Formats: sequence, structure tokens, C-alpha cells
Amino acid sequence: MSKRKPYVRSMDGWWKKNPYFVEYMIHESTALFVAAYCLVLLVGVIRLGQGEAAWNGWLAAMQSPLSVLCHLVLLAGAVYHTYSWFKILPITMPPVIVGGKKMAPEALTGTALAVAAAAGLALLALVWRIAL
Amino acid sequence: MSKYRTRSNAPIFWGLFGAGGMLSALFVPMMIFITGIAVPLGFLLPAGTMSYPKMLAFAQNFIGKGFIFAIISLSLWFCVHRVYHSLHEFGIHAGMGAKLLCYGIAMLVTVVCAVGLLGLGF
Amino acid sequence: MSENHKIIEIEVLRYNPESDEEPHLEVYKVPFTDDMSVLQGAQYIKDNFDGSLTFRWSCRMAICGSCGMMINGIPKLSCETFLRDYYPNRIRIEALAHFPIEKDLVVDLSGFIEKLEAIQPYIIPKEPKTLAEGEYLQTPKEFNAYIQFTSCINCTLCYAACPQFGLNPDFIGPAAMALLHRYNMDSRDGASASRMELVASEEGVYNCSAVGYCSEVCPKHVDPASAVNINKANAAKDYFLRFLSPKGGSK
Amino acid sequence: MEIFKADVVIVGGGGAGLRAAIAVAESDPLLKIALVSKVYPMRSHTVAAEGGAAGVKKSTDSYDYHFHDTVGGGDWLCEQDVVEYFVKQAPIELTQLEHWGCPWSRTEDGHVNVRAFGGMKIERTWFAADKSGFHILHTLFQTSIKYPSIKRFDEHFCVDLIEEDGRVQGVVTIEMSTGEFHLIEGKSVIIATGGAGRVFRENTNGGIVTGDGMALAYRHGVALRDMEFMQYHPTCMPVTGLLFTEACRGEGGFLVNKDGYRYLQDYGLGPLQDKPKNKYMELGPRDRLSQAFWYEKQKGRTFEHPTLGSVVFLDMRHLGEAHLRERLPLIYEMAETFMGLDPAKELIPVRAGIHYTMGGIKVDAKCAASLPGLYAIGECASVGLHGANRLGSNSLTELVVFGKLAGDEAAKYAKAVSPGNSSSLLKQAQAIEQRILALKTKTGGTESIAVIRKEMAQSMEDGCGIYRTEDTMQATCDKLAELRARFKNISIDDKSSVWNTDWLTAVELDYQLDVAQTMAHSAINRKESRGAHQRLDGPDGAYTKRDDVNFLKHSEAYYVADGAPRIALGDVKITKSQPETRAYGAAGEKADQERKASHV
Ligand SMILES: Cc1cc2nc3c(=O)[nH]c(=O)nc-3n(C[C@H](O)[C@H](O)[C@H](O)COP(=O)(O)OP(=O)(O)OC[C@H]3O[C@@H](n4cnc5c(N)ncnc54)[C@H](O)[C@@H]3O)c2cc1C
Ligand code: SF4
Ligand code: F3S
Ligand code: FES
Repeated sequence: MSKRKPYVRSMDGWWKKNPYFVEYMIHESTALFVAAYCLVLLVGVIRLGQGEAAWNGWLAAMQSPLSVLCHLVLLAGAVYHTYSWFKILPITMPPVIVGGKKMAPEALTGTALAVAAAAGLALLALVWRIAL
Repeated sequence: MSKYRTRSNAPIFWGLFGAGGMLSALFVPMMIFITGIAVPLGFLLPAGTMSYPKMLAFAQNFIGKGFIFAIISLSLWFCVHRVYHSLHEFGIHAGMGAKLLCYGIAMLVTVVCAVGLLGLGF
Repeated sequence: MSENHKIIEIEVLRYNPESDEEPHLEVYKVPFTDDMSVLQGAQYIKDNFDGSLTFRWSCRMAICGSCGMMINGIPKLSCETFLRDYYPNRIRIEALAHFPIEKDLVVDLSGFIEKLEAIQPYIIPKEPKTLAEGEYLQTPKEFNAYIQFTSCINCTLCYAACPQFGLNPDFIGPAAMALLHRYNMDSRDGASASRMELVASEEGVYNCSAVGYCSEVCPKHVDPASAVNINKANAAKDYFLRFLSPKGGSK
Repeated sequence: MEIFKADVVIVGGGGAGLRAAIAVAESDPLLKIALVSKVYPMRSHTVAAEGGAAGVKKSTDSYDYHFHDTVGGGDWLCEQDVVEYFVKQAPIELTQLEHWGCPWSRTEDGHVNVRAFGGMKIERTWFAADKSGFHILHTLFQTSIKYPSIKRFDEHFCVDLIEEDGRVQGVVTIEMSTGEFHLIEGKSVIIATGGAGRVFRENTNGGIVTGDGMALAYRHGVALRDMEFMQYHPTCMPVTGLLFTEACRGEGGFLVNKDGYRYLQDYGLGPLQDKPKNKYMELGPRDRLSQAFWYEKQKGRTFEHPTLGSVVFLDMRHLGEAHLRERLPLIYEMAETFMGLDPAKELIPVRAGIHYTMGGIKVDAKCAASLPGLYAIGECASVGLHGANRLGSNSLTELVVFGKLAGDEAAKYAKAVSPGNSSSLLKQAQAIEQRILALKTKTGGTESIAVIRKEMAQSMEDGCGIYRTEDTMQATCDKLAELRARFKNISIDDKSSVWNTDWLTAVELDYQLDVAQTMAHSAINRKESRGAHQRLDGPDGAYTKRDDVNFLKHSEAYYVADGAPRIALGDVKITKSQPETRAYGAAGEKADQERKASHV
């Protein structure tokens, strides 16, 4: 009879054991911020459908200090989502070959963040144009 | 490992997750800034940026409608996918129930959003 | 060794399946010189304090892949990690995380080996050639497409780094996927379709949540995370292609 | 005891063992193959080989050149028919590796590239950056997975061969994860257990390179041949012994002493060359370069490093970081990690260290040993390829050329003989089990395995180093006899079954002591200087020269129970190259020209 008795360690609390995993959990949690905002937006869509008064009510609610504060928090979460999403881009997308050489991960993340910034600004510009 | 492998149907959810993650990474921060901070505080953007007629027009526009729909529903798919995975990561093996709940929420939001937006007409 | 050598405390997670219910820590005071690796620290303990201390090692030069351990909680090759970098603090060594412990620092690798065997890690030629016809030609571009994924030494540090493997031991995991990808990307090979079944299966790539720590700890810069994640896209393509073309995609 | 009935048993999962396994599987898929290895195959020490594998590739090269380089490099102690077979098979087998996926480095137009290596007239070393052995081993291991008839016994430690009816009929192993014994029956057995460098102190070998298979065959009456020829590699990391491949010099690195002087020009390897020139300076053979190091030390021209000891320097600064990173990435990283220096900017301290076991289990040109059914290949074998000094990059090729040959031969043999009597094989296996278990269970021992091992390694270095004398070799022979006696009184801390490495290390030490004895006794018996065996003594220094009259002979060490080995001399097969003066550098070129002139 074999005397083997392999010991299996528990995974409980694994995400607390390494700073890398803590960061991972934080960046995973940013999805909640994004979702929370999308629900706010969804309410906005519904209110829009209910007519001008309802819409203005929504707009007013958005102006409450608490709401603005919450949005600041959501913004922080969403920005971190953007940052972490593109930070892992070098592993999630096929290698980009530039001039016969694989693009360095930092360069790739940097480029992607620049694109994200540009996309954000384009959106802002668009809204500006609509507003004028 | 079993010799007879079942094909995972994850690509569907993974695809939605990826699209939502990417879209939200590109636009959500600025959207939060505009709708949650700049407009309410009357900061940077002209007054009346999000007035009823303007927003209605935007949401009745084909592209505007599509954009709002994509942001809301795909981000939700992105989020529930992560939450579902996190449950597993925290050692909660809720199995099929949790899966149905998570993706059910995303489905519900998608439907509500679609109905809401379509209701605004074109 | 000179007179004035320093002493470092090495804390070792010990487990003897024949006498212990569970692993426990033991501390040894090891004299060391600046050129001593953690592996040499363990060897010092075995030679001088307790011959029963058990660990795998061979090449001492970071190429055989046998000496991986958790060193202060991080998966590393003990032969290329140096005691001087931890002194004067205590250093803790444990068996690689996520694998069952057989004894002391030795883990059960049979699951990993089965995965390596499952991925068809050999050339299934696209166009068979006889030896008399000489070698296959490979342009620098074709060569560069796969060479990085050939450098895996099977040290399994990436498995010890991957929480998704810890949570689901059936997950095919980073190194095996990197090897699979290595063969798929080789211009001599023509069998990616038949490897797809595994990639797209329940044990396959979708267990990965892009934690990325596997690539972070890989001592050979294989970047297994990218191999896993590129194949998510491949598997998705394959999944949807089935609906589009009658021939496309594997079963 | 668990029993497995194989047709062919292969002990050793390194390059040689894996190649043989594939050959058997391809020759007949119905043959059951047991592949036994004490580590997972990809951990085998083939993994550490850096530089590359030799095989004629360029149109300017020829089999004949490769033949003469090898025979001359081996100081005419090679079996020349074996060398002839080898040089012809080499390119075929290296191409086979390419077909199996080995990522050989390429030229721009997509062909396999070759690099220069010491003692080779033309560039013919196929390389995969500086991880050639790693890639060969992983390619072979992964390819072996394709064959269902190969049943692997990974992490099984082979403790003995089973011999019955005058032929070998199987092996006994310990499954390391359980400590249980297995009987693996086989009609033929191939030993491919690698070298024995670990009997020395400062060496390039992995911890598993303990000469096990040599000792196993030796105890069954098979001769160990040419064991006195231990190769020193001139460029090793001081203290650890880790290797800086010869390719460092093939790519253009220089060797300089403490004054920055390229001292090799003083040792018949000149004149000075700026660019690597085959067979000149840094591209001379290993024995000559190691000997030059020894002389520099005698002359006080080595650098005395406060912690590393006497060293010379490998200078690769002029090659530039980009080239080094491309061609020698592993070396670059090793210098950075293990020595904390940047080879593109700094000199690397190096010295000669033990590297390769030229001798081994005596086999014929078909890899068959004197015990019927037994074959040996790779570094544990002496098929007669390397003679008194192996040329770098010939041994990786040896693994595949003779791995294939032995696989074919063992398959043929297995099909020709009938299975043995299982019950009597089992009885033998059980007796072996009792004997090996006794080593662990006995109590009251006082000697430490680690201490004996260290004393053995030190004594081998002292007595059988680069230069040898009667006195030092005798001291080593005496020391080994003493250690053999003390070994009987060892104590083993670990009495458990699961993964008991304490016990297995003791078994290995037992093997090592046997092998060390064959080396020391063969050495003291060879009263001449040839290749890696260099003496400083003899009446009027007679032993400092090669003596073809008395010693153009192989040494053969035979096992004597509880005593020193008996040394006999055996003939060398000479086909077309008569012994000449071995010359390199300008002198070598001149000799070459004279030889050519005299042939016309
Ligand atoms: C650092 C270094 C660099 C080198 N570079 C080159 C080079 O560039 N070119 C070149 O041609 N040569 C080179 N060599 C030499 C060459 O690599 C070796 O000679 C060759 O790899 C030996 O291969 P092998 O298959 O005989 O043995 P190994 O690869 O050593 O394999 C031995 C096998 O036997 C098994 N084994 C041993 N004992 C037992 C036992 N008791 N029970 C079960 N299994 C056992 C082991 O597990 C292992 O699988 C180099 C050597 C070293 C050390
Ligand atoms: S991918 Fe890297 S970490 Fe993982 S086994 Fe291979 S070499 Fe080790
Ligand atoms: S750590 Fe694991 S989750 Fe994926 S990216 Fe690496 S395999
Ligand atoms: S001992 Fe081989 S990798 Fe560390």
C-alpha cells in the first residue's frame, strides 16, 4: 500500500496573500463602478421616455451634492478600469509587430491609453457641438 | 482530465464581456464626467447641454440610440461576467443559480434599455 | 568558507505524509556567503542539519526547471534566487502553491504532465517531407512567431502563480497553453484545428481571467498569459465560425 | 511488487534515452517500451547543453574533415569505424530533429545555421541560440509523447539490472513518490544514464549526473572503458562550475590572463587572431585550453580573486550587447544573475572545471555491451567516438546518432529472444529490494553521506585533475578505498518511504564511489599523456609524452567485489588515420598541408 498522502492547501483568502492579487481584485471591482453608472444612465433613459418633467427631475437629482460626490467616486473607479483594462492589453491581444519587432508592453499600454484619452475627448467635443 | 471534452459556451459571454470592457474603458470615464459632474455643476459645458429637446433628439437619432444602448447593455454584461467569476474566486460555488442570476440581470437590463430606447421613437 | 560568514534564518514548510497531519514551519540557521542561492541554503540544511529535507533540483543554472519554490510567498527558481537579497531578514520557503504537497518542498506534478501530454506537443506536419529532402525552411518572421513560446522549462511557477488554476486544478493552465500555442504557431505544423477541441473545452482557456501573474513570475519570459489569451480569441472565432461555414471550426 | 512486462527497457530519459525510445517505437509499434528516468525527462542534464551539435552542413565541409577533426581531437584513441559511421549519420539525425520541431537558429534565407566550435576545421555546429541541449531535449521529449507504445516511468530510480540465462532481462526501480519497488521485465535493456562528472568537485554537471548506469553495468561484469579521460572545460564559472559555452569563443570571445594578455598564443595555438579562426587560439580543443590555464596559474599569471580563487577572463566586450543577446542570451543572463556583471561591458572571471566523461560502458560499434541484451548510449557509454578528448558539440550529435542505432538494435534483439521466466526474475527482484532496503533500515551508522561525498570529490580533483602524478593519483586511490570502507557505516536520517531522497542519495554515492575508483585506477595505470590525461612524471618525464607503443590502447576497468578494479588494455580500431602529432594553430595548419602533400 502506498504511503502517499498528498496535502492540498486551502485557497481561502488567496487574494489577500499577494499584493499582485489585491491589485487584481481592485481592478476587477471597477466593473461595479461602471455598472452602477450604467444603471444611473438607464434610469435617465427611462425618465427621458416619461416626458420633459420626468427628465428634468432626473437632471435635478443629478445636481444634488451627494450625486456629484458619488459620480466623482464612480469616475475614479471608471478611470482605474480604463487604466487596468489597457494595462493587461499586452497579454490579452495578439502581439503587435512594428518594424519586424514585437511592440514593448509599456508602449502598447501607452498607445492604448492615448487612444482612450482621444476617444474621451472626441466624445466631449461631440457633446459640445450638439450643445451649441 | 476527461478524455471526452465538452465544448465551453464561454465565447458568447466572453465576447460580450470583452466588448463591454473595451467600450466602457474608452468612453465611460468621460460620460461620467459629462453627465455626473460637468453638466450638473454647469462646468465647462454650455448651459442646457442636456436639455430635454437635445437629449430626446440625441436618443432618437439612430447613432445616439445605438451608442447609449451599447454602453449600458455591454457594460452590464462586462460587469456581471466579472462578478460571476469573482464569486468563484471567493470560493462561492453557487453554480448554475448564480450564473442565471448574474447573466439574468444583464439580460434584464438589456431588454429594459432596448424597450426604453425604442419607446423614444426615431 | 571564511570565518566571518553571516547567518541567515531559513524557515521551511515541512511535511512528512507518514507522520504529519498537516505541514508546519521549521527554522534553520544557515551560514552563508554572498554567492549562495536559496537552493544552496536548502542543500546546506540537508547536508548538515536534517537529511530528510526533500526538494527537487539538478542543473543549478535555471534551465532544468526542477527547483521551483515559494520564496517569501512568490514562486521562484531557488537556484537563481540569492540568500543575500533577503538577509538580514528571515526567508521562508514553501512548496509551490496550488499543487498538492507530496513531501516538504516536493509537489505532485502528475496533473501538469498529463496536461502537457494532452495538447499534442509535437509537429503534425502540414506538408510531410522526407529526411532526404532536407530541412524545412523558416523565414525570420516564421521563426519569430513561435520561438518565444519554446523557451518554457516546465518549472510550473506560472501554475503556482495562477489563482484560477488553484481554484480549478483541471484548468489546462498557462505553460501547457504556451506549449500548445508554440506548436500552433510553428510554420511546420498543421494541426491547430485538432488542438482546438482542448483550447475551447471546459478545461480550456476560458478559465483564465487574465490575472497575468503567470507571465510576471515566468523566469524565461515565455509570457504564457498572452498565449492563453490569444487563444481565447481563437476559440471564440472557432466557436462562431461553426455557424457561418459548414467546414469551419472543430466539433 | 508491481511488475511491468516490456520488450525494451530504457534507463535514462535524456537525449540519448528519448531518441532510442522513439527509434524502438518507430521500428515496431507493437513493441512495448518502458522508459525509466529518475527525473522527469525534460530535467535530464542534456537540458544544460548550450553550444550545439556537430554535423556536416556547409558545402565547403566534408565527412572526411569531420572524421579527422574528431580522431585527431581524440588523440587517436577513437574507434575509427565508429567515427566514420557517426559523421555520415550526423546530418541526417540533426535534420530529423529539425523535422520534429527543434528550433535550430536560422540564416536569413531560412536554412539551418552553423557556428564555429573548438577543434573543428569548418563551422559545423548546429545550434539553437545557446540553449541547444534544452531545445533538443524538449523536442525529443515532446515528440516521444506521440508514441503510445512508450510507457514512461518518470521519477523512478533504477537500482539494479536483472540478469538471467546469461542475458539481461529487466531492471528494478524505486518509484520515488511511494518508495515502492517495481520489476520492469525487458528482453533488452538500454542504459542511457548520462555522465559522472559529479564525482569531481567543481563541475558543470547537474546534481543527477552521478554515473548510476555505469556502476550498474560495471557490477554486472561489463567493462568501463577509458574512464581516466575526464574533460575539463576551460571556461567555467568559478566555485559553482556553471558553464560558459564554447560558443562564447566560437562567436569571437577572447581568453586573457590577469595582464589582459591572450595567453593561448604561448601554448602552440597561435599566432594571434582577431577574428575567430578554426583550430587557432580560443578555438583550440578543450584539453589544450584547460592545460594552458593550468600553466598560467603555475606562472602566477592568473588573477587571484579574493573569493573566487585563481581565474582568467573571458572577454566578450567587443562583440556588443545586441550580438550577445541574440546569439548567447542564456550566457548573458547567467552572467547577470549569477555573477552580477554585464558581459558586454565587463570581463567574466572563468577557470577550467570538470565537464564531460569521455569514458563509459564499453560497447561495440552497434552499442551492444558484453552482456547480451544490454546496450548503452550517450555519455554513460564508450562507443569509442571521443577517444582521449571529446570535441565540443560531438556529444549532442552522439545522443541522436547512437540513440537511434541502439533503439533499432535493441528492438531487433527483443524480437529475436523469448521472454524470461517471470517467477525467477521476481525472486531476483525481491532479493534486490531487500538489499537496497537494508541500506535505509539499518541502524547505528555514524558516517555522513554528505561528508563522504565531499571528500570523494575533493580527492578526485586533487589526484585526477588537469595534470596528474603517480603520487597524487595513488593518494586518491587510497582515499577512495578508505571511503568505500567508510560507506558501509553510513547513517541515513530519513527512514520514510515517500520521496526519500536521503536514501536515494546514498545509493547514488555508492555508484559514484565505484565510478571514481575506475577513473583513478585507470589513470594511474596509464603511463603516458594523451588528450585529457596529462602526467607530469615518469623517469626523465617519460610519462609527459604520448606513448603509442604501449598505450595506443583503451583502458578497461573490471569490477572486483570489495576491491579495486582490475585494469586491462584493449585494442583501438584504426581504419584510415594513423597517429600523428596533434597540432593546432599555425603548426596544425602546416601539418595539414604536409599530410596533403604526402598523399599526392
Ligand atoms: C553544461 C553542459 C553543456 C554542454 N554543452 C554541450 C554542447 O554544447 N554540445 C555537445 O555536444 N555536448 C554538450 N554537453 C554534453 C552533453 O550535453 C551530454 O553529454 C549529453 O547531454 C548527455 O546526454 P545523455 O542522454 O547521455 O544523459 P543525460 O541527459 O544526463 O540523461 C541521463 C538520464 O538518465 C537518467 N538516470 C540517471 N540515473 C538513473 C537511475 N539510477 N535511474 C533512472 N534514471 C536514471 C536521468 O534521469 C536522465 O534522464 C554539455 C554538457 C554540460 C554539462
Ligand atoms: S511558462 Fe514560464 S513559468 Fe510557466 S512553466 Fe514555462 S518557464 Fe515556467
Ligand atoms: S495567472 Fe492565470 S488567470 Fe490567466 S493570465 Fe495567467 S493563466
Ligand atoms: S536547479 Fe535546475 S532550474 Fe534550478
